[in-house]
Amino acid sequence: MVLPCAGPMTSHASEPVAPGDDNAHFGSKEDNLRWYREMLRIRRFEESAAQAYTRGKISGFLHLYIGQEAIAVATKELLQPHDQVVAAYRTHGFAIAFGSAPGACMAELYGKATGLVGGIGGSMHFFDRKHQLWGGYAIVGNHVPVAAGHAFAAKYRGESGVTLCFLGDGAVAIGPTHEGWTLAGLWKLPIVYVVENNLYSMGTPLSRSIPVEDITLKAAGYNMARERFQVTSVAETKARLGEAMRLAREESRPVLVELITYRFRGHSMSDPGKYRDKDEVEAWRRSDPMERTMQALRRLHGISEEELEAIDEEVIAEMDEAVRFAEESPAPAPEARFHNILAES
Amino acid sequence: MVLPCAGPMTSHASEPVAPGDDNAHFGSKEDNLRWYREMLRIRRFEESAAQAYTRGKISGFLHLYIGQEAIAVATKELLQPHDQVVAAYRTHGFAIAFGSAPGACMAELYGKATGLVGGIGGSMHFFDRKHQLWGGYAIVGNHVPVAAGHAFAAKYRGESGVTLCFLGDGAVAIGPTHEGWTLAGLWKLPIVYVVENNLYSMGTPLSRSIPVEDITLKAAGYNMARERFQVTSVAETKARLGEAMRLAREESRPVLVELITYRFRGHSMSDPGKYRDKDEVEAWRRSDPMERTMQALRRLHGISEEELEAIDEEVIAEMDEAVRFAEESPAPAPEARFHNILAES
Amino acid sequence: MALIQIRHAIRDAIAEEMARDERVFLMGEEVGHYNGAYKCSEGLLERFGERRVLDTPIAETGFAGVGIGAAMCGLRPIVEFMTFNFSAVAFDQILNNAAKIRHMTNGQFSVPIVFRGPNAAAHMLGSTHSQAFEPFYAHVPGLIVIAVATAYDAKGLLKSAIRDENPVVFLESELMYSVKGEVPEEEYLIPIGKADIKRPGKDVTVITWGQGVPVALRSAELAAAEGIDAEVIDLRTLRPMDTEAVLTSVRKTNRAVVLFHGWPYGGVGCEVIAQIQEQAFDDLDAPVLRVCYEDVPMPYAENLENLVLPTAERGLAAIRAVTYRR
Amino acid sequence: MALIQIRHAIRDAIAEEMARDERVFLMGEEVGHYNGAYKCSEGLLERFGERRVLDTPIAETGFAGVGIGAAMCGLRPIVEFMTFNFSAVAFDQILNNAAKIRHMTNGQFSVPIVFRGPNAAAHMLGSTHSQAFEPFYAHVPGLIVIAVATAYDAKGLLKSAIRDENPVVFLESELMYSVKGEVPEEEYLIPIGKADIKRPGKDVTVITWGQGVPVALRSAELAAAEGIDAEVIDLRTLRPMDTEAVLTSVRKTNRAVVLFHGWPYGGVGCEVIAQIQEQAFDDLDAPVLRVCYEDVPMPYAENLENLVLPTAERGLAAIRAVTYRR
Ligand SMILES: Cc1ncc(C[n+]2csc(CCOP(=O)(O)OP(=O)(O)O)c2C)c(N)n1
Ligand SMILES: Cc1ncc(C[n+]2csc(CCOP(=O)(O)OP(=O)(O)O)c2C)c(N)n1
Ligand SMILES: [Mg+2]
Ligand SMILES: [Mg+2]
Repeated sequence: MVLPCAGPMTSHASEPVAPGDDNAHFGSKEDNLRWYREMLRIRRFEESAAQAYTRGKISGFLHLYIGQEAIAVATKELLQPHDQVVAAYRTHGFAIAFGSAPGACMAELYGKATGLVGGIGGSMHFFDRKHQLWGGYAIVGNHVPVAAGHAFAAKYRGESGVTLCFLGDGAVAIGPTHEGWTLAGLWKLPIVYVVENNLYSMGTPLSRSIPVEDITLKAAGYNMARERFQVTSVAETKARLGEAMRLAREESRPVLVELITYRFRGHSMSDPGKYRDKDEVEAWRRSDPMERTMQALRRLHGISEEELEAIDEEVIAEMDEAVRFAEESPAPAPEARFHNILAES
Repeated sequence: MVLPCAGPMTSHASEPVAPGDDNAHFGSKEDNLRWYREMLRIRRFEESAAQAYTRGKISGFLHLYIGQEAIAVATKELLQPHDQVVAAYRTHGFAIAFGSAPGACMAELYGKATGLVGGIGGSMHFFDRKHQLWGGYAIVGNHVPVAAGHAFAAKYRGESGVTLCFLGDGAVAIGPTHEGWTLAGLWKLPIVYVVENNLYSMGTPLSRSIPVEDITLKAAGYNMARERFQVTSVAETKARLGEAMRLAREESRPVLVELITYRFRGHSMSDPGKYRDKDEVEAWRRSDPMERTMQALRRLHGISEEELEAIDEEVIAEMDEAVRFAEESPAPAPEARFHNILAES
Repeated sequence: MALIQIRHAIRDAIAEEMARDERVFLMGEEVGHYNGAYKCSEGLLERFGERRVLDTPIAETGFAGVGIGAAMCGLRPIVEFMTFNFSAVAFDQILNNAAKIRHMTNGQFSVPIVFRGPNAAAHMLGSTHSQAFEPFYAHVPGLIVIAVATAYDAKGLLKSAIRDENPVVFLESELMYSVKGEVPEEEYLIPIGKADIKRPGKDVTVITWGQGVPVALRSAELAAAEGIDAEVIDLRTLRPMDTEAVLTSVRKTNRAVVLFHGWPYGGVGCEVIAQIQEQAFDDLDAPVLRVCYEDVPMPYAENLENLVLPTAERGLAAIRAVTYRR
Repeated sequence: MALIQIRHAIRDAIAEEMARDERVFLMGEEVGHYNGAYKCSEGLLERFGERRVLDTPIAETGFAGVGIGAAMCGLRPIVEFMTFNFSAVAFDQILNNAAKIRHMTNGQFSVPIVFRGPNAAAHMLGSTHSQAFEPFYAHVPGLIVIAVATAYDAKGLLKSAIRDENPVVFLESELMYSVKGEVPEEEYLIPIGKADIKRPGKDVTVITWGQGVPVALRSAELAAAEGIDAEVIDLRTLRPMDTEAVLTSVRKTNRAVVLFHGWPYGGVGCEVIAQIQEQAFDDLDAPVLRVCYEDVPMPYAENLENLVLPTAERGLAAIRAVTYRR
């Protein structure tokens, strides 16, 4: 007898959760203030980058993180010293949240010598080793086994570090992802694979990229633990992602986490985003974690408009300064193109 | 909350089923006689090939199908005219069962002009289009998306054909398999993926190649229907595989079937098989479908030793003739090496 | 003649062949609803429907393999790689299946498929997104490799590629999709395997293809200003190579430069050089020089990228060197 | 000096480096319990245990990627491809990760990894299992590519490769694993990037590597019998190439043949030719000829395979041609 598959495909149209006033989703006043500021820093950084792109100061592909900020902010607070984060090409938010200087990030986008990787990588290849951002990979899925390799090294050495590997919903279909997950499961590596499911890979909705709506249905096939929820607040994301990291760290086993989220801008700056209608984007805006945190600050913690304004002004000033730094930084020296191709032995 | 994965890994040590005298597993006398003869044809072909290899007549890699014959025999009886079978490099059994001339098969192993593919492919690249054996692929897993392409073509044209794609347990870990399954699930292709789980990929037991023991736990992640059982008879294999094919054909959807089976010889002729102990092999010999069919013929249908002997003699004569044909066939003409590289337009 | 962009020449070639032959279909990432990442398939989904214009997931090995399997059944898939950089994850399908199935099956199957998409550097895409893939594919017997540089060639050669019984790797150029060129209103085909003299000349032969073509032509203009008359040969088909066209020119000019987008080591450029020195040894008055990428992964920064890329000035310097001017 | 097989030279190199450096580990299909498909890791699992000798599933992209990720953390993985044919499914990992991570991260990370295994044709394995991969890897900046032909070179170069900070593609030969050669008892290293004169001579230079080496040496013997004194240069490191060694020899002999296992179009052979004609143009008395595979996928049948492969006789014919004998 042929069994029907365990999780039959249901409708693909993910609807945003309308989280209402569930206060449990929020933190203390200090938490919310900090989270709000951090999310805002990312958003303002991205907006500055977008403007610079429009002014022709930045070139190549520029993928913005607007809408997904809560994930990077929650992650930052969960990182322990030996942990590392590996991600794809939508990584500015991680860098900003983890403590990379916004000036160095902006300078990278400008292709300047002072950039995060000396202007060699650009937006798609952010690496900031000391701030625990270990890439920055632009070929979809090819970082998934590499991240398993970091977890492998930790286990090999008996260290306690956990690797967090972020990938897009679009990266689930590709073979290297499958092989990385297979080895992580087989060798019980201390790694958390986080699928940032923002419902689209470029213009392709999930329903046209994989045969199931719930990506964590795949976890069983890799002997991974699993977790899945919509990102509506830093608090909840931190709690649930933290639990996944604890499992990976303490039991040395891989965990698959699917975070349902939304990007408010196009795939990259060159994408007008015609494949989504306004109503859809508007619906998701109502559950924008940053916006909701701001509402919470207002309603739960009595933060005034003026205080919020002041935060924004500080953040804008920081990002203006980052832009100034990038603008004024020198281009890489001509010889730089011959550096770091091979190590000199 | 992090959920434990649906199918936790259990012990990996697959034990052969001891099928007892379950007569339901067998067919009519005619069926069993036919099946027995067909399995024996495959086995004797393989034994002849092994001898020729030992005598230095065959070179390269030679992977024998001894122990798994019931699968090819059941498959043959399920094929409809527009169906096709795609497999890896352990394919002699399919060719013999499907009706390829044993002489042409043997000549291929000898690298002769009269071979199945003119002596160009050898053991690992058997193709016999008109007998529905569409390869013959020697890079593990790279036929899995190709087979999906055959199913795609049938659907594109509105034809009723089903593709059967066989792969080894060792091919489950590799990326192309995942991508082929993803597209088959996404596009609801009429295809049955059959994993011939003979417990080992070369010397590697399943427990060291994927993180789960039940391969069909993966089906949910691809929205495939699933089926899993140990091959102990042609009758049961035919019934259950037939049901999977029906589902693929009538509902145009992919099905994942795991067949637990065993190869009695080494991975290839150069493998002494030191990684398995005698007891294990002996235990599996007791549930050898060919042996069991012979017992059934004796016990259920009263076939005498002499009749069995006579069948064997006929089969051996057929295979001796195949060897003679191969020996006496000419090598390919020197110009053959320039043929079929590009089509002449 | 209509003046159209290369992207539209490509789209028109696909549309005409799809209209002509029910077996032709297009698949790839974003080719349908998005109309193509670089709009080379604009309007095709609307015109031909989801059955024949398929958006794929990001699974290059998967859809390349599906294309190959479908081609074996007699369909004629056009598989778009969003850029050829992403064909690296499908390398085995092209190397071991597309290129070998006819051979391996002793002619029982053919694989009439076209793999197409933009190749080589665009502008500031960094090292993973700026690679020229012809060295990897032109090396392999069983494949046809084409690189186009004009709207006319793109349309005529793509139509031939779609009709060809063999697997074709068809290299386009992101930098050049917007470049316009004249294309006849009536149908035409360009035969595979024929180079084209893009500029006749007598003093030196510049062999080029793909994104190299406009650079080589500018080099030739610069050289003309110095009184050097360069002949620019666009190979168009890289495998099989039109060696005769190259040799004929070199036997006339006695000097050659190979100018292309790609790394220097090995590859198509070196094949051209090996052929020339082997078959026109006594005709050569100077070594054949290469003008191409510097031997480094492509940096992102604009100033560095510009230094790495082949330029008209570097082309001119090589032309001067082989003609012993300065 | 001990006379040992190349497979044991490889095993000893691995064992010595593993004993010396806790960061070194070996992974690949069947390298552990099975002792290696070609027994290049015999006894290593027993000696070093499962932590440092890892059997992998058939997932070349997966374990190449794990190796790269581990190398970035400071470990020193040795990744065995059962044969290099199977590296095609991991091509992107080598091209876009191993080769580029140092560059892409502006030196924040290095990738000290060795990818090793047998390369090129063995005996009657058919088209998918008989390919030479150096053209694909030697083309790529960021990689080091080595091919060895003797036990001495295998041991000394593999040890250097394991200690090197860079990603190394290390090509061995199934046909030659059993070939014995002398290897010193005491430890030694051979520097990467240095060619080796395997036979000195004055009339013609034969440049070769890997499986080509014994063929070239036999060609040289045949030539010697005709009074032609051939110098055989084994490149050993293909990238970076020891161009100086080649040029020095060619400047002396004025004639060259490139003999190797692999397809003709592009690749390492053409790079050698391009370098020679560019840098020793005036020293050349004849075109440089290639002796290699015919430009076809490898057929299985023995007689056909023998026709496709480069032989000592074909080497001799080329030597005669460039020395204008007959
Ligand atoms: C192997 C490969 N194929 C195609 C691309 C082109 N590409 C870049 S991003 C992208 C979409 C990825 O979507 P997803 O993984 O969901 O990430 P998101 O952009 O939503 O963050 C595509 C198709 C690529 N970089 N690599
Ligand atoms: C990509 C790739 N890697 C490695 C190999 C070498 N190889 C050939 S068969 C095999 C084992 C496959 O085992 P399985 O899939 O279980 O099939 P079985 O031999 O048991 O029928 C291996 C490792 C290959 N052919 N292709
Ligand atoms: Mg996405
Ligand atoms: Mg198996």
